Amino acid sequence: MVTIKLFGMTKMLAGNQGSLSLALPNGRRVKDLVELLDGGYPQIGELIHKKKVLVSVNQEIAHEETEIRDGDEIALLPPFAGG
Amino acid sequence: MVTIKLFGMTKMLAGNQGSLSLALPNGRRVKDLVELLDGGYPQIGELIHKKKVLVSVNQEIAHEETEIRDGDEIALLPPFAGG
Amino acid sequence: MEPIDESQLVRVQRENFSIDRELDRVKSRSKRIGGIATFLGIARDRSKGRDVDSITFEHYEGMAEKKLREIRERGLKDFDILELLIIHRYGEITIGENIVLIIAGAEHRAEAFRACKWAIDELKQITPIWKLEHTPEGEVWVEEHP
Amino acid sequence: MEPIDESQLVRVQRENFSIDRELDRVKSRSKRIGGIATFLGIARDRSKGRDVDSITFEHYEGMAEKKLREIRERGLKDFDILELLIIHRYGEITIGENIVLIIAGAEHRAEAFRACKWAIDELKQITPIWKLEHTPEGEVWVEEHP
Repeated sequence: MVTIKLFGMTKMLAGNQGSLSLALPNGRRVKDLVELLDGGYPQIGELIHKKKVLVSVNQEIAHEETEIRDGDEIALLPPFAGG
Repeated sequence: MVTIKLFGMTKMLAGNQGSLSLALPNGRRVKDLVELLDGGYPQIGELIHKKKVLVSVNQEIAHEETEIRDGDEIALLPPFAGG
Repeated sequence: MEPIDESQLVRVQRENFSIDRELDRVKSRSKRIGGIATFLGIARDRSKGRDVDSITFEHYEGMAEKKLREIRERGLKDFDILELLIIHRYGEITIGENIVLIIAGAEHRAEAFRACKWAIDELKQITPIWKLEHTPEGEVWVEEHP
Repeated sequence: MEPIDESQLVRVQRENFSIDRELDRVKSRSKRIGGIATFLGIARDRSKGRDVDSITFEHYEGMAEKKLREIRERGLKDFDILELLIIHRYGEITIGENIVLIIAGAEHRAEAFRACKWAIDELKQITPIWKLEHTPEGEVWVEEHP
């Protein structure tokens, strides 16, 4: 299981949950996680494919091939709007 | 007679007077005033010729041909150093 | 350099801040500082043609602070400045209130301006902070960088 | 625009100023203000390789205020800003103290930065203010623009 932090519009699209818990069976790369999201949360998956939502692993922006290990801190980041 | 306000290094070069009173007999243009200063205060005159000191008439930068009338506010302005 | 708690120079906080107090913090870092450029972001009553009643900022706690620390460190390295302070607020902010403060202190003003402008541009690009605008028609998550 | 005494927006004064108070003055001019760029000039302890103990500013009363008003008016006309405040101090100023404050408030930050930077550059060029530096070796009238 991995826990994924949600913010802003991704939180809204997941029914206002602050985080998701997903079983990541094999592969354990960001692209595998995105495939799972495509199934359960297609709107979020689409935003990731369009690069509107970024995936972070341990507080750094990740790419498709970034590995995910137990205990990693994962988050889905909508477009930043600080300042 | 015209009264000329002095500031900074021009005040210092005139023996720390805050102003000068000079008789301007004829012509009554800035260049006539500068000629008078060349006689009485040659160091100030030189700074004016070198454009290091500017002459203002009624709070605007003047040029050689600017006319001077009774009651005009004249000043000798060393290089600005505000900010 | 006088001793100072460096964590005070980069903050994400709910409460408002005093610009005078933060300027004193920056000034206390070096007597060589001759020019200080500051950027203050304020909640506006209009955004892209919509009326706005108030704004709520959400941030990714931990990552937001980390990115702001990175901006401060890169700013100190890449510009000829003596200090760079960054504060961003979160939570609900009413119109006219302060949102973000950047202070860049340098010997000379040109570098202070350059670093300050760079820091706020960079903050908007890389800091995980989100803005929910409350308007008469409802709530909108703002996408500054579509 | 709320009513305000415009003479408060351009001042040459002996006393120090509070940046928070002056920012509030600018913010009160328009709820459209979203970005405020500020420049604060501070008395440094070194100048062109010399130690400096303190600084005395002298100004041409009347003309200095007139030139600062001109800068404010041209700034409001030439840049997309909502307010521009300019304060310069005179008299003796010790190291670390405030000398000059420029505040430019705009809807968007880029114009606030541009106007703020232009205003301090212009102030240095056209405002009749002079600086006497007190150093361990004596007093020097500074020539910023030889």
